[in-house]
Amino acid sequence: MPLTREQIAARAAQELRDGYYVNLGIGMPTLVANYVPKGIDVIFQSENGMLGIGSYPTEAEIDPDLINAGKETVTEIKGTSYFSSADSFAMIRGGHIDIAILGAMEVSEQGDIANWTIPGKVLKGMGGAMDLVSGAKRVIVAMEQVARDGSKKLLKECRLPLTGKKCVNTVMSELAVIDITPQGLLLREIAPGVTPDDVQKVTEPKLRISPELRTIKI
Amino acid sequence: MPLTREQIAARAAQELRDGYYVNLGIGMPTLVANYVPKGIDVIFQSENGMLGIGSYPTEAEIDPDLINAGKETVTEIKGTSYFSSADSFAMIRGGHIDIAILGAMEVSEQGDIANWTIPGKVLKGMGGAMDLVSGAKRVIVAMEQVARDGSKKLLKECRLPLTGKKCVNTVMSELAVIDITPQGLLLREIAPGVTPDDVQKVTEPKLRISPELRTIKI
Amino acid sequence: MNKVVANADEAIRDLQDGAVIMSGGFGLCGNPENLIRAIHRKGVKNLTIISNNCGTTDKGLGILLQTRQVRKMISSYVGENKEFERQFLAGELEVELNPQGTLAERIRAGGAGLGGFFTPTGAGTQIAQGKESRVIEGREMIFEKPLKADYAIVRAWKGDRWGNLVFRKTARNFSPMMCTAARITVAEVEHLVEVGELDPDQVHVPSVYVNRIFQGTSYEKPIEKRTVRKG
Amino acid sequence: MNKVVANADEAIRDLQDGAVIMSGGFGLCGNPENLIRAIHRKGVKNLTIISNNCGTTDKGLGILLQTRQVRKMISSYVGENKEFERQFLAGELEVELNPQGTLAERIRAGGAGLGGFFTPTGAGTQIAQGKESRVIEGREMIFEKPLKADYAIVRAWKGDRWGNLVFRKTARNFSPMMCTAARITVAEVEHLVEVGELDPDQVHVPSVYVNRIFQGTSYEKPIEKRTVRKG
Repeated sequence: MPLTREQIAARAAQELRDGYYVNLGIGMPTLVANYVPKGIDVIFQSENGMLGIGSYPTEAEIDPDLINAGKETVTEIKGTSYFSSADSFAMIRGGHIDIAILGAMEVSEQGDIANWTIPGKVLKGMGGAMDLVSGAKRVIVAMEQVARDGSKKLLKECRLPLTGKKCVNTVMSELAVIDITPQGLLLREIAPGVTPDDVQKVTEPKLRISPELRTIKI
Repeated sequence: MPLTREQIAARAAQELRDGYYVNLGIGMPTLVANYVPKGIDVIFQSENGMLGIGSYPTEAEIDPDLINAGKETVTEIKGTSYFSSADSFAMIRGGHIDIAILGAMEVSEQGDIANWTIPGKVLKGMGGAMDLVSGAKRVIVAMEQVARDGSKKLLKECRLPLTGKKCVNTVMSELAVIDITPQGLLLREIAPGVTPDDVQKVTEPKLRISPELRTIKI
Repeated sequence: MNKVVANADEAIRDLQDGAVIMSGGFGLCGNPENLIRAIHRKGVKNLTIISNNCGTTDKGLGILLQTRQVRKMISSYVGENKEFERQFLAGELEVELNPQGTLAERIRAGGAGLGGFFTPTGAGTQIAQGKESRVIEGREMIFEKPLKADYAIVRAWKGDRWGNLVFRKTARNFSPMMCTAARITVAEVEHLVEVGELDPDQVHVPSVYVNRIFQGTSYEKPIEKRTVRKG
Repeated sequence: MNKVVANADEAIRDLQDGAVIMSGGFGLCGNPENLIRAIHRKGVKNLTIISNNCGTTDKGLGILLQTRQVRKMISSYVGENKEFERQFLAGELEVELNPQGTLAERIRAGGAGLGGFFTPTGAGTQIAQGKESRVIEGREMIFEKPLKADYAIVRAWKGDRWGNLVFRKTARNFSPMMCTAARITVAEVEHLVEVGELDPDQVHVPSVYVNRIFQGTSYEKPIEKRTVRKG
């Protein structure tokens, strides 16, 4: 059975280790914060200038000077620090963030990612996405395998304008955990009741199957 | 009569205006702080990361964490701020310092300056001198006209390794105030009892004499 | 030394048509609300605005779009603004998009006297088009140029009469760099204090960068996404 | 998450011959005294030290010269040290001089993931020799490359157990950038505090940059030029 969005987030959270500094993109990746394994300290960075994001505030705690990069009101934790945008992206670009978990519209088997614009549609801008994909030590994409229009999202080459080249390390979808390796896509884990063939059907490039292929456990 | 070192510093201090941010080099330029005109606020920067240098401390006030770029113990004033070396030189390089007053071994009529090394002598390093001469809005050199060995210091071309090219605006010596202009050296002020010819004798390039030549007043 | 002015209108008294203005703020957080309102009142036109975003349809910098005062935006993210979209699609508004970190770093470079820098961000994307690129230590990098402005407008939490500034939480964002990169920097502060009241170790923007300062009034501090948990 | 180590010796347990080390401090101000002593005790050799100065003949980093542990210095000013001079003239010590602002900016670039930058500092001087140069907006500028290190050693005033650091007065100098540019950053602090005790708006180095932290002891804090006025 394919994973739910919550389950994809929970699987992604299994990659977190004690002492990791992590940046979560908006949408599904934000849910990852709810599944941090017990007993470890994981510190979330927000590219608008904050390290150590807490939970959403109560009504009484709301502070308009305290938002995350998605412009949501948040809180601080013990150990939080604030800094300027230049310092924040020095941190990101300089390789100090252990993992960035992001959504994507397309990912290629080379690890290229497209997640910032669709030509002819509304102009929004890339925000911090290009910096994050090129700067984080490890980039995990959490996304569904197929777009709403039925088209595949894991491709031989991205068709949309790129956010970054050769930067995605792993894709986590409702069906599988797939590593991007120099030899192409490697199917490492698979959702319960799903076959490698099911995954291949919604994946454009040829999947290699890991000899240690295992079932995703949440 | 030639000016004393204290008088050269006092003359240089006449260039200071209310609200100026100023960096003083070690040696004679340090004395300029003693002659700030009454009633104005001049803020001294120290390139090791301080804006708003106060006087030397009393014995009781000495703080090893509070020194100027010459490694002398100093104090802070109301309105002082501290910052990192990168931020300090961003301030200097970015043209935010109104005047730098420095000593020099040689200055050329193009405004080149040499004040950091003598080949074959002790290796010391340029410290912040290259940044200061290229970054300050205005560079004033306070120096004597002639070196201890009798050689001229205001030259057609510097012979020593340069600290910076085309960066000195004005030279203040024991004999004169000389502007460096696109047309060469312009004698603007002269010490009491000194003639333009006296200045020319110790100056290698040809001096032009300002139509408004006046006597230095301290 | 007196940098204190009475209000936002006096602070931008010499602002003219065609000026390049950097504005601090991330979305509607940390906006110089008094100064944006004063620019709106003054009605100057053909402005180039450098700011991470362009407010929302009716808040923040968005109000300058309504009155068609903006010719060009240099930003990283301009969603959440219908009027922006309309003017852009109609060819009435020029837009230059920069990756957010590149935008921040270009402003810092402008203030720090650097001639530009190589960054891996955007290499191999359409952001790299027309830019010099080279491989440095095995990574493709592109050359980005410094940004400067005629005016920077920022809002700080506290500021003293010399212009030393302290920001609060994520309202800091782009403001510290912008203060360094403009010919005239104007700071509105929530609390104007006497010189000597701020801890020198904890000043975010040293006074040298601020030309004019005043205490702002009537802060609205709108919230874009009011996300709450149960108390 | 536990970054706290017992002492300086434990903090540099894996330091090896040939390592590149950045050391905070300006002259003898802000030196990581415990860590310098531990490197001295450990006796590792062929070190490359990146630091604005090299201490004095018998203080600060100077003690590592006495024991011939240093192969190369990358600095801006190395006066005040007779042993340094002797080793340099004898060809025993390699020296790379950088303008102070260029040194600071190269370290920042290393930590910030930039590939290098153009600066006007040093253009037309011997510092420019062998470096790419170009005219940018009418000024000659030279290209400078980022600096990185295996270890950064710094001393802060306060630090919490996660590694958030606060510096005091001019003891800050190069330390914040160095923390960002090393594979392993070790901070010794005068006051080790609990997580949550530092004001988040006033942290100079966020915890992400610090790998190991401990409370230093026996600070000597020598003064190079004791200048006083009458009280």
